[in-house]
Amino acid sequence: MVKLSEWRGKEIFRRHGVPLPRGAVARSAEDAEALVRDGRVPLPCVVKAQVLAGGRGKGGAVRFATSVEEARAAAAAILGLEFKGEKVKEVLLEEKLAIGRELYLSLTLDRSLRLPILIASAQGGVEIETVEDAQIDRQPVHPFPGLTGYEKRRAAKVLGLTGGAARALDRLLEAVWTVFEQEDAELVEINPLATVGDGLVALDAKVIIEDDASFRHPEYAEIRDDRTPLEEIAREKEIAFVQLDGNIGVIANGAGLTMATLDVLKEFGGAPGVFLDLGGTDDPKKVTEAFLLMAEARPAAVFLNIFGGVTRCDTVATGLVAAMRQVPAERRFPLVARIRGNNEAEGIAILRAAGVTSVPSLKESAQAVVAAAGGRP
Amino acid sequence: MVKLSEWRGKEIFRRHGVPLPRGAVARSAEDAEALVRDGRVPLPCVVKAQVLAGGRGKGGAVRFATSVEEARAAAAAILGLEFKGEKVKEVLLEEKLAIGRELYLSLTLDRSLRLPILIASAQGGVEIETVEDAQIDRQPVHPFPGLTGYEKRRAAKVLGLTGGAARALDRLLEAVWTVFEQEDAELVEINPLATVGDGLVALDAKVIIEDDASFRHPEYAEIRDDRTPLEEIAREKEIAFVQLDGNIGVIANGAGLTMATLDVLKEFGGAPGVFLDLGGTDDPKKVTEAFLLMAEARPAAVFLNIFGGVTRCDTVATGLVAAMRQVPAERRFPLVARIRGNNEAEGIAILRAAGVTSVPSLKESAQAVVAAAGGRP
Amino acid sequence: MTVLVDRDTRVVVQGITGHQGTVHTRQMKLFGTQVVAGVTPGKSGSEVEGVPVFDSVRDAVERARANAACIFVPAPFAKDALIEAVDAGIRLATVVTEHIPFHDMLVMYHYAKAKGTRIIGPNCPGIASPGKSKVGIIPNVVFRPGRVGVISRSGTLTYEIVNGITEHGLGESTCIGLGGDPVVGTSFVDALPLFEADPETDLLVLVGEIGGTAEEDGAEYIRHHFSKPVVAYIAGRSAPPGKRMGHAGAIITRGRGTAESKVAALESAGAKVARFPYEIPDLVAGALTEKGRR
Amino acid sequence: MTVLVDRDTRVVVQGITGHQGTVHTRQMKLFGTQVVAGVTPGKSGSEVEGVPVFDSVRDAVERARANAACIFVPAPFAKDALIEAVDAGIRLATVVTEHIPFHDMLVMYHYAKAKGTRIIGPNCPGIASPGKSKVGIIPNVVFRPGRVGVISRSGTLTYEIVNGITEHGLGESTCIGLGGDPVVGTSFVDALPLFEADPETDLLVLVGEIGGTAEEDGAEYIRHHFSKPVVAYIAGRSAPPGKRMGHAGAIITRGRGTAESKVAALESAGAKVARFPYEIPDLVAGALTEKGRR
Repeated sequence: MVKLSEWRGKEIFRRHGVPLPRGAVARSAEDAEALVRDGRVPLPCVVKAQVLAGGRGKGGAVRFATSVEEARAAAAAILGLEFKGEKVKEVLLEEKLAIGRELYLSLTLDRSLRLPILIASAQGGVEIETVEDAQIDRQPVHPFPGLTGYEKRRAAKVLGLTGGAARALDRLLEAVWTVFEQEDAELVEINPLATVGDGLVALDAKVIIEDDASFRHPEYAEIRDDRTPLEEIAREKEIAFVQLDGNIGVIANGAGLTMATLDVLKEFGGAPGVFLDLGGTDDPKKVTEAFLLMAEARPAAVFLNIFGGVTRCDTVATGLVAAMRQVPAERRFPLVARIRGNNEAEGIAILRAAGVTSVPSLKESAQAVVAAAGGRP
Repeated sequence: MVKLSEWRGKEIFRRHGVPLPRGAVARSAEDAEALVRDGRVPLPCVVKAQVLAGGRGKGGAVRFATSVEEARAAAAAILGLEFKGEKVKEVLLEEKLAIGRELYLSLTLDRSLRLPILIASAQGGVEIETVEDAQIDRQPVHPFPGLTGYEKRRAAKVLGLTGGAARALDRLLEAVWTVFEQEDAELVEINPLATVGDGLVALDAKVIIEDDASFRHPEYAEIRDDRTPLEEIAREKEIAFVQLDGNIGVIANGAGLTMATLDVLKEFGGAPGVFLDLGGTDDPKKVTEAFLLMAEARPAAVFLNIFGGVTRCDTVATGLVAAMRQVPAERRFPLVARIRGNNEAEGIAILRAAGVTSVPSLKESAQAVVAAAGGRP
Repeated sequence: MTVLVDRDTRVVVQGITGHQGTVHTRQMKLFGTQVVAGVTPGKSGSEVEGVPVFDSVRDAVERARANAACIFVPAPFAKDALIEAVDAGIRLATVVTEHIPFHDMLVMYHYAKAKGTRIIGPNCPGIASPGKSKVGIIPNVVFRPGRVGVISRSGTLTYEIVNGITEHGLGESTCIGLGGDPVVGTSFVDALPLFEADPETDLLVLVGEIGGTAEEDGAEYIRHHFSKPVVAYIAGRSAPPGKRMGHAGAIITRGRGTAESKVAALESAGAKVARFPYEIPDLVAGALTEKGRR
Repeated sequence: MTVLVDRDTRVVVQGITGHQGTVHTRQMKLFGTQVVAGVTPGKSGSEVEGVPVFDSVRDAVERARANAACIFVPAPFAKDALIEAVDAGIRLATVVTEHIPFHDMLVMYHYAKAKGTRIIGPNCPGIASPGKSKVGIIPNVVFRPGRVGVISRSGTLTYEIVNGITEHGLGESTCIGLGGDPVVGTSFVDALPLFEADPETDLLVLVGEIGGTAEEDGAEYIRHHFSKPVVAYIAGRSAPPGKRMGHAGAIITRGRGTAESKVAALESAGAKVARFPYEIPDLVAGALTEKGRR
């Protein structure tokens, strides 16, 4: 999941013909001043923090400017902010348009229908979660014919657009559909979509690109997500790694087993601090890397819960033992292991030779690791 | 059906990335000379008549040149030709490549399967009709997923391409598929498709665009087809009009009824000279125009055979009577009318008032018109 | 229901406010068809020939319980109209519109097929079952209820032939004009099983024309799966090779697709093939007498 | 056949010469599966684990009479591989490959559906019916033939749970690992009728996880159409809202899609819901005893 910042989303919009306010990005107050001074951003303008979290307006991360000086000051103020834990490094400056109504439009996936779904509401400019359901229209779109005329007409009706504005919506919807399909988006959201005279303008852009399609989109590889530094390293090593608030590290394989492990730990008073999903590897080196990464996170105790399938128990045991030799003494932590499934006997033997006992019961092993981490925190 | 000349087909190929020899079009020997002299067409080169008929090589409409002078002479010679009834107005000059094998590739519609079909043969460079069936591979392509990898691999195998040439084929097939879909083609044919080193080059291009898609392709509106002048006028007036070899003019409505009428005329010794399909009009003016166009073709007699459906009998009768008044005396011809179906009684009454009797039997009316045209010609 | 339509068929006319849509709404109603709704975007609330107009097919289905569509919208919008009908749950759609690009029709056909909607057409007269219902544009006057089924790729030639059968004192069970475009929703092969299963059809008249191989495919089906007598006619025996005879369905292609190959295929499948349209009624009457059905 | 596979299932392994393909060909054969062909373009003529390799699925179908596919090819080529299988006439395809873009899977799903091919997966363990056949990667060791059906969105958690059932002295009729991706070929709602109709299944274990609404949809089906006892488990009750738990199927969305909403839906549909995986065997045994089936 690659969440694009507003300006990156708008770059994509521009390429596909979604109408936008004139604007540009600045990374310093000087840049911002220059953009307004040389007319690339007309006045009056709006200056917006480029952060992924919502609620920028209320949070002081959006300001208005009617002069070069005000634009510079607004940029300077916003570039100093830390907004919901995220340091603001970029601002987007855009002309302030005389807008009419604020609408909502998005395309995303409906998993149950297995179809893209076009969501429209005349109640734009607020978080869509706060709009009552009857005010939100949902239309599935089949990828074979793509977006059709009747779907566009229905959207226009829902949004209260006629004449030139309805024709503008037609073109905009085609462009948004193209963005969704060609950019492998999970979400394309325009909120607000504003009426400006007889036309439409996307005032905001929220685009989320699917990770799994990255082989088609090398251009998104460099865009950072909202990951912690350790999560970023894990991503590079292709290890699923998530940091939580507790002190127990969990290494498991498969999302379902990982979640079940967390559920059991919590039941016995444990607080998971990191979880690390080995997935379906059968390379001992990857297990070693994962284990060393876990050591970096300084857990109070680690629970290794593996059910061998594609990942064989002996592979995990081998990788684990290799990693244990590399962890410096000051970073050592208590380890509770439970390995079951394919090549279980071989794995248990390898662990035993390294002094680790595998506890076959999930319940007992979970209780053991909670105790090792110091009980209920 | 818009049949594109080779160079127009290649323009489309170029736009979509199908690899081509370097070349350019000339409309005079001087142009041809200039193209070679300034290097836009490298030597040695081939000079090809831009006509729609096949068999140019054997017919002297393709020549080779190794110098500027030869190129000029070849162009001059070809531009003077009348090839299979078509005056040569343009020649295509192209670099002569060191080609390896000559292959065949095309995309067209399989009506029974209701799917596009990819046709490939390693026996290229000859008319595909002369290649034995076992040497021709046919693969249906579904428009939803489009051309897939396994289909491309099969085509490569059939064409005997591996390595870099197979990869070149992958790209070429993608491009050809895009031409077929985006240009609303009925046929995209490359014969020969030549291997040149490790790559592929389309030495010829045959592209036929579907008429019915012209609303999406205004760019093809100006390209003339292989129509006679009267057929061209008919096309502008949206009347289906075909010139044959006989002397009886046939006006009917609907392709099936028109063909059945010709079959019956022929049975009784008549020779249809023009047929004109009114289609589903119910505008008397269009009937008048059609009738006047028929008069231009100077038929010995005219058979009007209408079965009223969308086209009502009274509409036809009204239009016909109006036209008869406009035809000058020296162009008058015997007319046999048969009008049946919707508003038959009204139509017959209108004709009778103008002195024309409708003969209800198809057999008898056909016999009457053959007699009026002077019997078996 | 015998073949596709019956008295419970509830038609929505897409493009009802256009000239053709209005004329044929009236004709369908005169035939006895239940035309329950029309659709023209932006015209909801109005009426055409006493039929309420809606903005969308979904509305027509939800509010007027339409279950069949008759599409008259212009070619550039026909694909959208058909997909709208399919998505609204319509399972029988007659597409009268002509000049639809075949690339559009490929999408229409395969989408409709996946969703279980049958298309008749495009560029077709549609379907009529005298005494029951008509979805399309075949002139009402040519019909009389009876036991002869008719399937045809032609338009007016179909009217001519049905009229001949009726004038001969016979009548029709159901007549389907399939349309002559390169890609049709329902071909001979698709229509034949419907008539085989129809207890109201004693004999089938098959009207083909040169171009394509739909008649040869149909003959193959008849040979193996069709038990009722078949009388056939192929238009275009005298057409010169390579000349277009009015639409793309009438290009003569080499080998199969000629009048000769079609006639031969049908005859070898046991059909009686008329040489001219006016021979059909006698052949039909003869075959029925032979079967003891007249 | 009981549920989708049986002793007549003849598997073609697409991507057989890759590491995973080779390993699991061997495992499937050890399970008793008839693995009759492998496909790797350009490798025809070779053998893997005694299985002949072909260049195309069409060859595998024509020459080795394969009727089911197990797909291991890398994600960028998985769409092509599935469409190849569908076009070759394969009607059951397990897609093991992970990280297939959901836009590709949308095409795969709707194309396969239109052609009548059932997809299991992607990113899934596949299907196993002990004593009959396995198409996929579930470890052989966890199974014993029996009368408990299992459907699950998870991978290893499924193995864990099946293993628990087996260690408890019970056995499995058929187990399907559906995969946890945003778009799956077979969901709970699609799989439930198969087990309802299966005479060899007495009870069903349903293993879900947070994210999506597949469990809620399944519960709705169970309430109205499923007559056998159901034991369920939902993983992820302790997951913090908004954090990704390893794959896109595990994003917590507001309202429906939470562990609470899934548990509530299943309980109100009559399922017994385990709080932890190790509670499942006792619940299964209890429900079977109650039904007089053990």
